[in-house]
Amino acid sequence: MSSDGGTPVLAVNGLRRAFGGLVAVNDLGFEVALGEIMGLLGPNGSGKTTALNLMSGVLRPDAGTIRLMGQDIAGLASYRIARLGLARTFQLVRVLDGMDCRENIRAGLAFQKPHLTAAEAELRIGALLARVGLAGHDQRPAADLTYIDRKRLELARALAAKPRLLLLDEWLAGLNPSELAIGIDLIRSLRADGITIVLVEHVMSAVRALCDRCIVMSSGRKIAEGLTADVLSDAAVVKAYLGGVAADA
Amino acid sequence: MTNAILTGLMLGGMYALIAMGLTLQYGVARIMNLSYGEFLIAAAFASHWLFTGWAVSPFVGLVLVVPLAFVLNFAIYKLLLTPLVRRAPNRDALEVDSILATFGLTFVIQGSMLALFGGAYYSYSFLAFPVQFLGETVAANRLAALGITILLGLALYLALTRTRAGTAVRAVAVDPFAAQLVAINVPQASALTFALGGALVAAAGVLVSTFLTFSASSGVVFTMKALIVVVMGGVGNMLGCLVAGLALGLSEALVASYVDPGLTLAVNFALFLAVLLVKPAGLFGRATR
Amino acid sequence: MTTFLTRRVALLAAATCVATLGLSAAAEAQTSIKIGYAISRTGPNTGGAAVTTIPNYELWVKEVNAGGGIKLGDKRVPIEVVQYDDRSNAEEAVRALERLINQDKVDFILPPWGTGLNLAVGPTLNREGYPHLAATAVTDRAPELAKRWPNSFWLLGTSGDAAKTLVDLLSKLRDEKKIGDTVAMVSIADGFGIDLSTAARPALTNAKFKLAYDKSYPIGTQDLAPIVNEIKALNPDVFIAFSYPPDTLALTEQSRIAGFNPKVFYTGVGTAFPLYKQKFGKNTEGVMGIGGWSGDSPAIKDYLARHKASAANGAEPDRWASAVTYASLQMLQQAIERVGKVDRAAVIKDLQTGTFDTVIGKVKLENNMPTRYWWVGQWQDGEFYGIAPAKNEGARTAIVPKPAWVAP
Amino acid sequence: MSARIAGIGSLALAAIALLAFVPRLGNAYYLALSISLLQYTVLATAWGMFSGPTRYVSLATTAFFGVGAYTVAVLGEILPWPLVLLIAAALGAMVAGVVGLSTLRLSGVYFVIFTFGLTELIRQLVVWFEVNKSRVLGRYVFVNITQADIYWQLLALTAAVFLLGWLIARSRLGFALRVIGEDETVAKHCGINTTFAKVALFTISATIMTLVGAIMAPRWTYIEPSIAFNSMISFQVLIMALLGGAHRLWGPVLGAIPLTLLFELLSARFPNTFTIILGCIFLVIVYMLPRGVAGLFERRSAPSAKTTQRVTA
Repeated sequence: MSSDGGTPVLAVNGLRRAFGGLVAVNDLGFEVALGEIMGLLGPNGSGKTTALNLMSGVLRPDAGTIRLMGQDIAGLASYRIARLGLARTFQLVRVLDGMDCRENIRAGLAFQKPHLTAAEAELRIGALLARVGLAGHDQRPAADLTYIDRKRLELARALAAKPRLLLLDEWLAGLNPSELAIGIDLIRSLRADGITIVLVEHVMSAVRALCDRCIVMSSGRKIAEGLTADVLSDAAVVKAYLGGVAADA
Repeated sequence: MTNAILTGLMLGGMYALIAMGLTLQYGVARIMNLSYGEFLIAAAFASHWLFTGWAVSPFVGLVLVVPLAFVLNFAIYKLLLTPLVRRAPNRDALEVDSILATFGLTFVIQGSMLALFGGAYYSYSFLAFPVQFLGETVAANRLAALGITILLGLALYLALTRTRAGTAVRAVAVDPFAAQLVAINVPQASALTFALGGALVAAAGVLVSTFLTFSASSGVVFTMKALIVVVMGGVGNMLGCLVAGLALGLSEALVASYVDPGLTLAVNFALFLAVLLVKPAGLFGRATR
Repeated sequence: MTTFLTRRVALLAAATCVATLGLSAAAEAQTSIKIGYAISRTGPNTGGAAVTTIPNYELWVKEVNAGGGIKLGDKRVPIEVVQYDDRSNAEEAVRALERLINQDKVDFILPPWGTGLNLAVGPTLNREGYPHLAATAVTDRAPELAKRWPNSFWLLGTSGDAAKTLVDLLSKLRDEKKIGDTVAMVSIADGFGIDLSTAARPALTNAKFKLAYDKSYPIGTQDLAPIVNEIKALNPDVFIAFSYPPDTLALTEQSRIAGFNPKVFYTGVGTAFPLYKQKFGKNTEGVMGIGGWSGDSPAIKDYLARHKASAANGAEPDRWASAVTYASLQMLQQAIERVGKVDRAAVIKDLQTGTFDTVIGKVKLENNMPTRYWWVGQWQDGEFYGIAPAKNEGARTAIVPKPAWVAP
Repeated sequence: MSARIAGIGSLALAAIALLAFVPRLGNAYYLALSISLLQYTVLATAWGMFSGPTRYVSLATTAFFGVGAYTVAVLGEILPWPLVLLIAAALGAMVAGVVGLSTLRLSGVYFVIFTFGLTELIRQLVVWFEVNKSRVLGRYVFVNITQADIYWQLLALTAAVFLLGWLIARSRLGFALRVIGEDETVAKHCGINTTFAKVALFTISATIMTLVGAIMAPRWTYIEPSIAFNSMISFQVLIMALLGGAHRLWGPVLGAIPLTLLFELLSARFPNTFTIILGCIFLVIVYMLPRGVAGLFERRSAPSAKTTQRVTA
């Protein structure tokens, strides 16, 4: 539970979604407070991505509520949720390959209300490029970027919307150690801007470094919740991972 | 009532027969073959030529035409379509390229048939006598075609579900990339499936020629009918093909008998559209793509 | 840049196109008569054009040129042909004609196949003053169109006339107690079928026939069994189908299989096709259909032989519009020869007023339309004879009731 | 930037002004050919406006073209011409709106065949209505519109289409469509109401097609469903647009014009073997121009091979 009172940025309650006979998310509930970075952990297939998809409107929940700043967004169309201040990145990085870097970021802000003037927008795009470390890449086609730069661009696009809540789906996966350090710093700096983050991640060092609290899912259910250090040493959690990713912890 | 249903079943069986080859070609080999109907008509001409010129029964013709079509389609896939498959980065691109290429092929085949046979209508009589079936009088050739359709469908179903090659084909249909990972030779499987589809449409052409009047330019009718059945049933799904074909045939016969023959095709299309609105991936299609 | 580029490409391409055309369209003295036509070699009209129109155009050109050509004054000049494919498309047909007229500068134009296309090219031929001998169009507006476009000649008549003649024949048969008064009628949902059924419906009712069945079916219907079965259950005396070739064959086949054998069995376009005889053989006996010709006339017998000798695969002509088409070409030739030069206005005038000697007998047009048509024919002994109107020369007596179907 | 726009604008105006004189050449064939070129230019461009960015391959061109032509067939002799055009456009937009809302959730070939089925359904319903209710099939249109009038209307429509396309491309809607074409999921998460954007563009594109049908109809005197709803139009337009390159506003035109001329040239030189030669040329083009004709004109700085091919799709 968030300790500082006030409306949580995200409050999920009784969330459920089944595909045929398989219940991918089962009675999931948690809250994320303003400015918090919350880890969403669990082995592959435990329902993390489904949960993200439910929150961001890709899927409709069978039951349950999802409140963003107090407003129920369960079952709303993705674009409405996005306009209410939820942005996300994708497990397999998705940038707009046929466009250059500026255009990619413009896509993130052009459809948010209130609309910016062209000059304001260009200013903000420039700032975002610098922020994620892509300064000077303005006209570069997204398809030509390296893997880490694609990740940076995707993040910049998500940030362009000035989100209140940011869902990062394994954003740090596949980075080499030095890139990882840069990535962790970047995410940490977001918190300073007052962005609340839900982080789905397998890289345990990053989870330790970034997350205030974590919840752990297994077979669609929440099996643990609490402060990061406590959760990661929880016996049930270790068992769920079966020495898999936990070994790298 | 029995009569309308029986007529509908025979018609639906014919639709399913026409569509079976395409569901393989499109569902597995990922080739959106616009020249499909032309292959059907070519087989019909072959059968007509064998029957009227050499008194070869279409059943024997089947044995001659079908393997020939298999080889021909295999060659077409290898020579014409493989370059497209190679250069296409994704399924959408291949779809567009195959539409364009097979559209060109349509002209070539149709033009050749026009040059060989002219534009006139063709028709011949084979097994054109009444038989009693379930207490109703039906045409022997249509009944025979239905029987062969069922046999072909059954054989295909067993081949797809009970053999190694069939399993490989189904794996390619679901996910060519993953199939590659489990050591399936995807290009080979695709080529063979495309050829198999071509063989099936040739069989359909031979059978259909025994009771329908056709001409060198009637191919497009069959292409579109086949596409509708395939899409309605769910791409790449044999059972879907059968169910969709029967549904269309039955609705057509029932509407003709009990409502108004003028509305048969309208009802057909309405049924098709309705199915897609409720199930955007067809009756048996996978929900997401 | 965009628009500019586009135009440049267009102009370039257009220039190339024009250059190519220009070569073939060199002006010349009257050493030949240039005749152009656009015909459906692809698309849905192909079947009709390939049976009825193309072989006759080719036969005629071949025969005329073999005889030295068309006589202009005291010399004969050969026919030179320019032909296009209209792809069964009205827009293509119109454009092809405009091209024949303006680029190829043809002297005369032969019309396309079918009612729709003939109507589509009507205004163009009228504007440019070319004679328009429509031999494959059946429309109720024919008299009106002939007035609107005095250069147009509607040789196949009106659907109203066709329906009326058929009903008159039926009334006569009923008076002779050869048939009862229940009629079942189906029609294809296309211009031809609807025009005819719309005309036949009141005619039948006025003649006190009972219409037991009256429905239409769409083009492309694959199985007509439900219709035949339903009609068979009603047991009518007369079966009328205003159908197109594929359905004509399918309806006949289905009726034979269902054992539906009314006293009068009448089907539409395609009954008079050689394919019909080829497919049904002895079973054609007694089948009535639209069209017909004087099968006993020597001119027709001779025409049939020549057609068979000339056409690809020895194909026979159909027994309706084929002969009319050929006759229209003979009329054109005779009109040109009487005028003696390529004077289209004079040729039109001659067509309006002259008398012509053709394979279908002497033809004299009134208000740009013939006075005699064959509307009902019947297969008798392997030939499709005209039986109505009975006043036509060479009309045979109808065989009623139709003999039973035999096993093939 | 604005100087360039002004330059292009004045060039375009000059071109249109020049083209407006084609009927004055006094050659009915050139006029007819120009009409044909304009017809396919507008249809293919309108097709590309929707299908280019969204990558939905539509076979419904004929449906809208036919609705336009049939509106003229029914109302052409009764109402004044501008009103007829207005009604046609409104009908087209209405049909497109309904169809768009109900079908755009279909993807890939399902959408392709759906649009084909829709065309046939509309045609069958028109036939059924005419047969059973009005009891005429095939209507005569005797309206006082000359070939030159048709040409000028089409020319005006062409200009309007390119202007509209240019404006849309510069608008937020145009940008939204590009994003949708790149990745629809991303588009949604960027706050784009993808359904609205697609339906809006589908409707605009369909309205233009309907107008083409309406403008062309007086050319034929006689209209029946098989003429108005000729499914070859759908195929031809699709092929032209894809061949030209549907990903650019000016791409389809590069397919429409050469193909129209090619058809014309071949049907004249080789009336009997026309189809075979056409097919062969077609195959050659497909293999030689994987990115459409527009690909030949595009800037050399085109990104890596991977992207370039995606754009073609």
